Amino acid sequence: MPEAVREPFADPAHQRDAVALGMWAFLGQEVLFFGVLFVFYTSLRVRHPELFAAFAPRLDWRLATVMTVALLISSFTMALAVRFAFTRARRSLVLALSTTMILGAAFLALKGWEYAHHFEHGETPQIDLAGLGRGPGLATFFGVYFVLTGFHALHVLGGLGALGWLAVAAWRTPASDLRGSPVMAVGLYWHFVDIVWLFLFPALYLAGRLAP
Amino acid sequence: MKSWLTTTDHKRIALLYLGTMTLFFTLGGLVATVIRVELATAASDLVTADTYNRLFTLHGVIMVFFFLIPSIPTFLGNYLLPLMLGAPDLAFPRLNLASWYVFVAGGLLTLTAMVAGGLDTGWTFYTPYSTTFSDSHVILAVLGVFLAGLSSVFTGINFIVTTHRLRAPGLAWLRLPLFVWSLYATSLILVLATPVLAMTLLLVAIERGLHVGIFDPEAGGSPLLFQHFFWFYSHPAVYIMILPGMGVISELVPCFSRNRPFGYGFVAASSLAIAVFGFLVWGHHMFVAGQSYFASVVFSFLSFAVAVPSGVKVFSWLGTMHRGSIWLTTPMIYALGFIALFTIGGGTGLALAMLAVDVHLHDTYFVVAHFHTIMVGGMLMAYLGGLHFWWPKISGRLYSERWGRIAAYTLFIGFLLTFLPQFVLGTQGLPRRTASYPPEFQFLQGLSSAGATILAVGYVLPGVYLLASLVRGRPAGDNPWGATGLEWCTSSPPPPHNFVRPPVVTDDPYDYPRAPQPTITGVGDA
Amino acid sequence: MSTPFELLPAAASATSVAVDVVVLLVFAVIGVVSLGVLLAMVLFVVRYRRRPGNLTGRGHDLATIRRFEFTWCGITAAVFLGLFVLGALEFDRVERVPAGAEAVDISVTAKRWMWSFQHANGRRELSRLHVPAGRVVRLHLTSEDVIHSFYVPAFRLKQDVVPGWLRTAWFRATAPGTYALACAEYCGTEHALMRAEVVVMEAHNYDRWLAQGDDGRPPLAAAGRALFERLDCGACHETRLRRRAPPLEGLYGRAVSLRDGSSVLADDDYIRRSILRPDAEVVADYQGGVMPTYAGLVDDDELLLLVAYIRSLAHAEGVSP
Amino acid sequence: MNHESPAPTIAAAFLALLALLALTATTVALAFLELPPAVHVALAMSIAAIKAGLVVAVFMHLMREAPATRLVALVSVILLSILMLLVVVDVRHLGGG
Ligand code: HEA
Ligand code: HEA
Ligand code: HEC
Ligand code: CUA
Ligand SMILES: [Cu+2]
Repeated sequence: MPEAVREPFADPAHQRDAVALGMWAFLGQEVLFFGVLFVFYTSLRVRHPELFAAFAPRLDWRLATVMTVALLISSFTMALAVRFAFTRARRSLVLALSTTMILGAAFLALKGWEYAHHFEHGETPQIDLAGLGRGPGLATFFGVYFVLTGFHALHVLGGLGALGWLAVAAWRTPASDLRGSPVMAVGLYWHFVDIVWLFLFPALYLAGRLAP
Repeated sequence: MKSWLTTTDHKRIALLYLGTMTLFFTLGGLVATVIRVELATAASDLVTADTYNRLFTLHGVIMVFFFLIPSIPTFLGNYLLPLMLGAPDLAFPRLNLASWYVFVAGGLLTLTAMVAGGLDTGWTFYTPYSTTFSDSHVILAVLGVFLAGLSSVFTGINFIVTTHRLRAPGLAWLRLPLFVWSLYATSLILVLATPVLAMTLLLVAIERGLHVGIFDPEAGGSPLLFQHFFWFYSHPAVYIMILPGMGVISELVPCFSRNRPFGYGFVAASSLAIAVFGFLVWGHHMFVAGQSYFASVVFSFLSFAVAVPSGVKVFSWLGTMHRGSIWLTTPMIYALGFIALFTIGGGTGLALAMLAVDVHLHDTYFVVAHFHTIMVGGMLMAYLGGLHFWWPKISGRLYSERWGRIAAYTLFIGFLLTFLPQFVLGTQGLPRRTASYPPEFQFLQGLSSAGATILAVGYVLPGVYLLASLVRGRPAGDNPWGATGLEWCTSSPPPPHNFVRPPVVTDDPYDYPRAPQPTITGVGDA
Repeated sequence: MSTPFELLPAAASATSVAVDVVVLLVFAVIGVVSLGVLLAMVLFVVRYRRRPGNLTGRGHDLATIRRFEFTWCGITAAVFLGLFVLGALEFDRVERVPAGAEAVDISVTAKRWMWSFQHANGRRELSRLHVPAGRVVRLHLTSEDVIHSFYVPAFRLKQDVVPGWLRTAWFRATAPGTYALACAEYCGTEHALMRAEVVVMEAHNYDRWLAQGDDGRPPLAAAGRALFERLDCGACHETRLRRRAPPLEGLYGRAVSLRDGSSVLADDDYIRRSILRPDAEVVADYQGGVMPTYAGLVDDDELLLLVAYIRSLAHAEGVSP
Repeated sequence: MNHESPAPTIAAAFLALLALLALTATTVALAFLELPPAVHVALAMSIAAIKAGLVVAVFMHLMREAPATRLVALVSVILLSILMLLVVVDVRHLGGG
């Protein structure tokens, strides 16, 4: 991020604008990437509502609410980070980025804890390959659960990596050389990942109460 | 060597792609040759049925994901887009290089799968065969294709941003070359359809590797859901394959008719319309798969809707030739071949889009013939046409026009002989993907194999005389064809940052009546 | 070796001639359009060839272009609409399974890489299917492993067989003879060899064949009934206990209203689903969670029997609602 | 040089955060009410959509971006809706998808 404007662009505003467009195009493809998972979820929910009624109550909505709050706050601090990057407030930028990272890491830690808990209770997505006429059941529900939250968690992990890289770079860069575009790009990504969770939360954790 | 592997110059990256894809095409073509030899006789005598299944899968996967989808965009598009826009490079040059590396990595993974024992699912990866029953290397191959998709997404984003943000002063949207319009439409599909395939393939890998029941009917999943996802990508993907080709033809026909495009606005808009409507027709691959009756009717209807803009293109090309000054050079012969074969291929697509007809023809050789007519007869002709058209710009040399024509006619004849019989085979009811077949189909299959031999010769020829031109060809000059467009205003080959002085555009595109006359002599019929 | 010039295989079902007309029509349209395009190109290349005196094109004015483009769009759209309607109408005839009781019901099981058939009276056969000419044959198709596709070119009939689903298809053969049945969906190593024969016989011959091949196996519906009794489905579905469970008489082929307000057609697949996942679609006025799932207790073949039995109740008499 | 920040002011961001937290509380609370399932799903998904809209508009400053950028975002959402719609219709009709 400390480099000057990259070659094909004339000035930073031009570049920022291009980065924003590029990043939104990337997020557009992420929408469809996660979209597949949501269509998969919906299709299963329509055909087998009973699975959601039966197994969603096994998910801990309290924990998930805490995680939601953590992500929301991290989005807030991320927005601040972008602001600080553009106003070249270096210390605040590093602080905001670190807070975002801590919240994101907390989310992942809780998620890991939750996963461990499910595995302990045999709530795993693996289907029994040998069994004949297994039929949909616990494994089906936890299949959706793990696949959806797993892809989300991987994205959070990727976001954390990018944030770490930004924070280190900001730390090393003199304030006058700070550039907003990279922070903005990572910020957009982070907010997007947050949005995915905003849908996953009711879809999975509250579904047990929502289902008939 | 190192300067090539770390280059961020779009022109060099384009050539890296050209080299890589030529290798893939040769591999895919050699496999096709083995397929055709096997099919020359009714029994499966050359290779076993298992090997045959691996061969057509390899052929389909390589040709689609590692050749035809990236072909024109990553080679001609990469090379020409900044030139046509008057820009020094793509918006994100390093991303461009990264996408080549990702592409190569994907190719290597897929090839590893092939070497390790192959893949036998067909290029469609239908579940539950791919997830549960196949004992071939599905996961490796799927990850390879996933990477190829990622590379497509990067390229698409790069093109979109470049087209929006890096046009030369004065280059308004309605002054863009039609090739740029088609690349833009292609990029939209690349960015918005590819992720669906990417996720779907990852789900297949997860289901197979971790035994999570996603598409498995036994566990409440649905194989049809997989098909919905697959075709949601793969139908738009066929427009990824054809749109850039149409863009090339829209450059060639005006140039060699010395006419303005007939209905510039219609052609540009039809590219976008194809891209948008192309997203709405995927279910026409599932008419007999058990999708709902209602869905089938809707998808059939929309498939016809998407054909209207394709018709506009064909009509406009003809209109451009009308009252023109037609100069029958090698690129133009390819363009004419494209128009003829695209019409046949597209028309047979319409036959397949008719519900009752598809019930009979689905998954027969008719389908094989339909898509080869568009993809080989259409798109490959466009690719070769574009290659010949811009070769003087890229290499700075002229190739042998005489050999160019011989190759073009050879290809055309070889093509017809290979794939016309397959239409008949399909109509007679021969299912595809079979190593052996009842003897009554022997004659036509033999004809098809004979044609494939001619086709193969036709493909080897350009490789020879184009390479020879690098050594012995005459210098081409900046604008040998007397074409319009910013790429012809700079030297051949262009300097590192494309233009010595950034160009400013003041005119509408394709002002052929006033374009410079060609500098090539002794070519064509002038 | 049959001649290569026979474009379509001999038409042998009630729908195939009409399909052929549509096929030939669209081929003709494609032919005419393609030839037209080809001719236009040849004509232009000759007429407007580049030569001294014709070194630049003469173009068209915008108004002409616009008029022609719109006209062209209109014409193609009209032709396309016509083709679509033709295809869809005929599809309706091909797809919609006639519900009449006099149909011959045959259960078809696809597995890698063979077809097995079960007739109403329990007679089974492998890789060869006997059917009567002139009667509606209703097929009930399941797969034990991957997706296969039931394809009889002479009947212009194709239906994918998807594991986990029970599909239906129908035909009415017109002429006695032997016709090829192929698997059209790629299904692995011996996909190419997954072929069978459909032997169409005169109806009375078929009846005789069916009776004579009766190897003492109970008819499908009877076997289904026995299974029904063994599983004690009647504990709830017996007519007089109707308050616990919906009656199964007259169910097949009827629209069923569900608890959530929607309605579904009680076809093969619905009955299959009702047995395997009773709580996924709960019948209006009844409770979910009452009927146990039979997934894992009955296999694909047994499901076909139960479905056959419930199908046999489609026109059962004497049941007041 | 142009240093203008596209990001929201601290005050705006904070307000958005409060609204998001309030909506989260609402959606959790609603989940405990006795309502027909369809209403539940509709409520929960609408609230999620409103929250997403807030994030997009405030944190991601989409409204301040160029028209092309907004269009790209819109198109992706429309496409996803189409995929969702047609697949669900298919599932409802035949248990197909
Ligand atoms: C580049 C690739 C490409 C392109 C452009 C197309 C274009 C079209 N395709 Fe094709 N198709 C494939 C590649 C392609 N297809 C592949 C690979 C498969 C098989 C996949 C597999 O199963 O492995 C396939 C399969 C396929 C099927 C499924 C067949 C089956 O499995 O049963 C269908 C059915 O509707 C179909 C329809 C169409 C239609 C309507 C078009 C239209 O877009 C065509 C429109 C163009 C024209 C119509 C010509 C120009 C128009 C005019 C000149 C106007 C006047 C014309 C008339 C009045 C006829 N295609
Ligand atoms: C872009 C796509 C593309 C291209 C270009 C081709 C090109 C060709 N294809 Fe392919 N094909 C597919 C895409 C493509 N195909 C797909 C998607 C399938 C479906 C797979 C599936 O069912 O899963 C398929 C399936 C398919 C089948 C059906 C298999 C079956 O269903 O059983 C057949 C059979 O004839 C075939 C033949 C050919 C032939 C003869 C060519 C020829 O045009 C190839 C000609 C090229 C060469 C011969 C190579 C040229 C040689 C050189 C450059 C130098 C080499 C040197 C020497 C020979 C000395 N293809
Ligand atoms: C314990 C009671 C019980 C048993 C045993 C039982 N069912 Fe049911 N069945 C029900 C109830 C209650 C319903 C209605 C609610 C529902 O749809 O789930 C029902 C619904 C059905 C339906 C759908 C009927 C309709 O009108 O749409 C079918 C088909 C069916 N059962 C078949 C069977 C078969 C076959 C068996 C035995 C293998 C069986 N049932 C055993 C209680 C039972
Ligand atoms: Cu069974 Cu192909
Ligand atoms: Cu398609």
